[in-house]
Amino acid sequence: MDLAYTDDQKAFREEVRSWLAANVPAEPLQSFDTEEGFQQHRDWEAKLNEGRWGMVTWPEELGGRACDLIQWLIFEEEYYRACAPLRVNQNGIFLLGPTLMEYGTDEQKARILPKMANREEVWAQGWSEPNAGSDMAAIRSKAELKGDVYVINGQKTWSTRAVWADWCFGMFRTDPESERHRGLTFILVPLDSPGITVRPIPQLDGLPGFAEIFFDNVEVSVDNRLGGEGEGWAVAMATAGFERGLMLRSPARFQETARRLVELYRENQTSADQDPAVKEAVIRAYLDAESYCLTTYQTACRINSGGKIGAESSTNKIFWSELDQNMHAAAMSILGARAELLPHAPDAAGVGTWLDGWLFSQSGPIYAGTNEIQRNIIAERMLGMPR
Amino acid sequence: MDLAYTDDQKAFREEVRSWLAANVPAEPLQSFDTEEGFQQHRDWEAKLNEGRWGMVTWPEELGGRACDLIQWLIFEEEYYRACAPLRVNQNGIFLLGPTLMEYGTDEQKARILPKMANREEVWAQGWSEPNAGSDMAAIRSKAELKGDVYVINGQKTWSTRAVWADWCFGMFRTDPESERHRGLTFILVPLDSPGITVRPIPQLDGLPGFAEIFFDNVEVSVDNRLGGEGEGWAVAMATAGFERGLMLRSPARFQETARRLVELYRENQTSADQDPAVKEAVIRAYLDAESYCLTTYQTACRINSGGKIGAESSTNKIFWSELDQNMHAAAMSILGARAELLPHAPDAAGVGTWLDGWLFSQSGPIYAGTNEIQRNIIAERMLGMPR
Amino acid sequence: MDFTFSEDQLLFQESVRDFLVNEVTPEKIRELWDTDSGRSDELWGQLSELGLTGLTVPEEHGGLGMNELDFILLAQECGYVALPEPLVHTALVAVPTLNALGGEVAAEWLPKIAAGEARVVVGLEQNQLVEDAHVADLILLQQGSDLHALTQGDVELRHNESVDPSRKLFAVEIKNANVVSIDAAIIDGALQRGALANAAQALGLAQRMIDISVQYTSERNQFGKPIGSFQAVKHHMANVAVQLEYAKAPVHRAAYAAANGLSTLAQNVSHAKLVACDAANLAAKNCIQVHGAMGYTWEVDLHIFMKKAWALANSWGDAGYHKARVADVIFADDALLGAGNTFLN
Amino acid sequence: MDFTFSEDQLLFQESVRDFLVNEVTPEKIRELWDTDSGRSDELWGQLSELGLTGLTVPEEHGGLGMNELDFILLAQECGYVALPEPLVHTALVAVPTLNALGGEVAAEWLPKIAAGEARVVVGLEQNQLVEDAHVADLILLQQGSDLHALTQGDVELRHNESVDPSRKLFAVEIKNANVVSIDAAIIDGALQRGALANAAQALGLAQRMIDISVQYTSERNQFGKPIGSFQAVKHHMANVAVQLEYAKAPVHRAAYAAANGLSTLAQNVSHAKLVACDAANLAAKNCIQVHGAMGYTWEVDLHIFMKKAWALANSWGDAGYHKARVADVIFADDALLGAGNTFLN
Repeated sequence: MDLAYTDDQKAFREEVRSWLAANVPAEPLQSFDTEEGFQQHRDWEAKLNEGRWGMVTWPEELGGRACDLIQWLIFEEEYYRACAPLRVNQNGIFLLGPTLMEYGTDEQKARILPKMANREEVWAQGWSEPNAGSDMAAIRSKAELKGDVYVINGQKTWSTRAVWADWCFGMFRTDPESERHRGLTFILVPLDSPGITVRPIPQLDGLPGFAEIFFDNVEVSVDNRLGGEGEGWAVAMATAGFERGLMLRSPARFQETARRLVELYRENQTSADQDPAVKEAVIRAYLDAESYCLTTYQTACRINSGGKIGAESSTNKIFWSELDQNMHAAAMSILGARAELLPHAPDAAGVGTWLDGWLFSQSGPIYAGTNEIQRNIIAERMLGMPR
Repeated sequence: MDLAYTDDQKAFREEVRSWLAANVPAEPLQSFDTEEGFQQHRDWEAKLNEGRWGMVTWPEELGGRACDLIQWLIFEEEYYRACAPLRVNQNGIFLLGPTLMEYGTDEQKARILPKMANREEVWAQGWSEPNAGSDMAAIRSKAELKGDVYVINGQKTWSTRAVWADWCFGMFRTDPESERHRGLTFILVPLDSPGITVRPIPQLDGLPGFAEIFFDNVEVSVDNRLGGEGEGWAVAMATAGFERGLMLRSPARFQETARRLVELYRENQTSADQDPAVKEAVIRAYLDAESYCLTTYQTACRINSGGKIGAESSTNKIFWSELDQNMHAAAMSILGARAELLPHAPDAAGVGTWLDGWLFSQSGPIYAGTNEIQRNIIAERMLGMPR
Repeated sequence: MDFTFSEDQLLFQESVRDFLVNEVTPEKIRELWDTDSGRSDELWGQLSELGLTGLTVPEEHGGLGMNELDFILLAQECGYVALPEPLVHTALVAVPTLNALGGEVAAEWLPKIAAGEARVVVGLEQNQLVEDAHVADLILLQQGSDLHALTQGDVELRHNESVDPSRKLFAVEIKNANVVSIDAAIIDGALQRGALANAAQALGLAQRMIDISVQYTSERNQFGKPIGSFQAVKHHMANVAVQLEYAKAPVHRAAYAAANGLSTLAQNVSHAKLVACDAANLAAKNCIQVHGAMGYTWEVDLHIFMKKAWALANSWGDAGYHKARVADVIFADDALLGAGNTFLN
Repeated sequence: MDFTFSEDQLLFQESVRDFLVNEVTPEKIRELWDTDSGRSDELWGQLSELGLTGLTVPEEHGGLGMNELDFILLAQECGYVALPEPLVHTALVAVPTLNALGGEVAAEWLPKIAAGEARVVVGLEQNQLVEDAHVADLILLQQGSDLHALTQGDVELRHNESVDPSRKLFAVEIKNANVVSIDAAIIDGALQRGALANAAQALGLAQRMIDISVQYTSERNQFGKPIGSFQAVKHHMANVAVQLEYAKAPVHRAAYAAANGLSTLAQNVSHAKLVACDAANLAAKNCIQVHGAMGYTWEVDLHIFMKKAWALANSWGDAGYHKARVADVIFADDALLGAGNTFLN
């Protein structure tokens, strides 16, 4: 065990830090759930890509830097410290990208990855359906192979970024006789295909963060099938695997929230200390964010040295989502009567982005498998309790 | 609504207070889970009975005072303020007694109640069996009617007070063909009957607070059947009803614990305030104990004026048991390194009875129907959620 | 000792509930979001016809002369539908304050309130942004130790948008001062009633979120059965039910203390607001969870009530303010704690 | 950056676990409850033969010259079986303290420890009651700013019974003083290692309580199926598993900080002890709950581990002490918080 960074790692951190210092927009971008903000974030992805900072874990020939998980964690630490923009194409870069490298044909990689990297094509995910949420194996949307095209009918929902994205990926039932996990195929669909209707779904803040996608005899070339027909479930599981999860939920995000929470507490200490639960929550926030970081580093090191990650990865989702909710709840308590104000309200001094964060934190325990589902998985697969 | 006590109620309080002041033993009695302590508590019951304070809610002809629930709450408030001894015969007085008055024959009332009142006969309950805990309808102990006696075979467990008690009551399966709630009969059994073996079960503190009772062809006169044959479940439900529960868990107990917790906090404030969670817990303890008292009074008034109490009574068990556990956990935190010491330890200054209370509080969420069972009941019967 | 409500009080609650549930639907609330004021004179008129605006106004001023206790169950119902009108604000906060002020200002405004011709709101330092100031005919505003009585002509309003589209908050700048009192007790009395109003509405909001969620989880199927049949979902809801069950009596006791001017009013109200708003916050947390992604959407009604619950918990004194009030009482040397001290003997 | 343990460290952990699970069974622990000392020289001898007593003793004193990090996984295993011997106390607290003291006292006692001939314990003001003082050949005792090195002849012991029958606590009165240091850093270093020792054992205790409960709930049937198949029971256990999973790395980091003398040792240890003991306390709470009435009995083994978990949480600095240490760090003006500051760069 050696908990010091190597010289290379330190140098890498310096390189990331200086590039970000020089390139991160001074003004925060608008929300990428607005049309203009989406374009701003698309442009930022292009800039990242020019500096080869877009997908640092990708191989060099694809514009990446072949970073290992530790470098990735360092990159993220600097990225969040620099308050750099959110990643509008994360569904593509972090979820689909690595899956393509694993399951895609050379033709698919050559056709899809470069445009994903240079932000020409932004990706949405199409996992859920109205009756297949926590129970993803209940997918009903059909894809029928006719000659060299799949004809898709059905509906997806909770499709993040779909309102302005160019493509979506998801699972479709190609064997009408099949049930549950079998007979599903992983297909990539251009969102400008005839027969597609995208209905934005406004979320708690009123912005269309996700959408429903309706498929009415949508024809998609068989070239857009990822993996074999009927092998969709395996591909999807890889896409949702731990390393991918780590990409999306790096500890830096929560450590920066904890840091801002400590600042907020100190700025308002007199009033905040009237409620002893607040100081308790602030101390917990710091400890838990640290625990999350330490545990992630330990897991990343185990994976780097060839280790495998098991069902304990389900603890990850529960831990960060509850931490995020608790930190924002504490901030709301500190802000008191100001907590409900929108950031642009004239008397909203000092409220920062806490309200947006609080609203967003409500989704953490829900999406990507509710925490109830995660607890079932932990009990049954990690602890071996009876089903 | 009138939240002032009537003159009668005030006078009643005064009467209780002065009698207790004159009669409560100066030295706390030993635990009634010891043989000597059991006898001490038995004697105390006799003294209470002499003053007609043993069963104030019983009718006057039975040595009670026909108190309503408000008077009962007042009596309990004074009883706990005076640190009077625990009620060793509570299974008899509060659970079986009222049930006898409702379902017993005149012969049974005349035979059983006076001896219960004058402490000659202390009662144990025999609800659970090794495989009928949360699932009480799974009772298997049999009682076979032969002539005018029931021949009982089987086993009961978690039988509180059974080690030194004189009688026990419980449900037995009189119809061997029957299943679940049907075919059960409520029978009273003298614990000195031939064929009975009582095995003490030491609890967390090492004392035999409950016991297993083994029945080997135990013959019990049919006179000891309470209610009709096969009607045991209805009788048992009445015995476990809300008013009974209220008898056992009057708010005064928890308000006095909250008061002592506030004192303990103030005595140790400097060290206690190092942990902000402690002050938060102490404030909560006071508020929740008050809420419990207020809600109980409101329910009692509704019942007094003819109202019925529904499934919301299941919220009662959860609320007091978690409150009790939280209050004692807070006390353990305040005591810090002293918390683990037994009261008689030479350097245990100031630990009082908190450790015993902490151990006992562990049983609250478990006995009389685990809190998980209570939550199911609340969801299904009170909220009407699907089974 | 009688902790029950009268037949009349319960019957009136029922009739008001029926009216509100039928008239103030989520659809109606969403319609009002798209209007300039977000308020409806028509609705205010209906509330007045029901006698609600004049309920707490003394009879000599044309009201029904009832008190905070008579109104408390109605305030719960207003919370149940998230009523987007300053009815609770006017009847439970402004009217008692005007009563306490007495004199001209009371004589002028109480009859108008009773007649349904005036909405009156109160703004205190604990509540610097005044809800519904834009539709208020009279604003009672604290500034330091002064309490001003101001009409629209006397003030300049600055709108502050809330996460709850139904809440209309305004910073109020005084152009023409009009001090009507420097009595701290009157200001404190107004704060107590504002906190009491939030507590009562929080009870209604919590109940509404439970009802919405029980219905949703009974209809929504996953893994071949209603999600409401899963024990984890049941226990989320049961935990809310327990909190709510034990928050009611404290609110009713606080209303009784206000109606009878008990010396324990401040601590009773702080107790009530803390536990009622905790129940509503827990309801919000657990109810969005059992809704899954649907709960995170704008189109599902849950957020109408969830956002109001969040806002009420932090207005008219936040948790810290009320905990400090409780702490001052229970940690005092002469504190009356323990069994037998819950009610004044 | 390498946060993994070496093959050797993991292999040694395995062999020690095998030995402890086979030798230090609940039955063995219950037997020792009935003995005068509650300790076993035979067991101590076996631990010594395994090289455990000498593990952290420098080679020049006949030990293996390993450090706190090498021992931390073994301390977890000692917690897993609730080892009723001062092995962790001696190897993880006393030995580093003797190393820091150096000189005669170290030269005299370290070889004895390595040879399995001496149990050495430490008593500080945070821990005035000294565990296992009755079987200790040497007691390092803080009094004010003095650190004494005392043998049984120098002291009078007053036994204090703990709720955990395996814990033997003693108040120590000094008859013959023998100050060996007045260096506050040495005393503080001992406290850090005592807290670290508790944190590591708490991890083992939590895991043991989980294992016991998973087995019990898989075998115990109610309503016609194993109670472990009920979602409420599963989620109780899953919540413990989550807490435990995220408490491990902080403990390992704290051990690394101790082994490498990092300036962040104090805050790292306080962090580790807080989260590890929280995990063990939650395990105790949820595991007794899923055991139902069985968990409340003396005959079921759960309480052996539950009571130890309670005790460890409050010794070597309770939660308040360690939270205050953390607060001092994170609320300081020059605090290094946020991303990228977890490891010293």
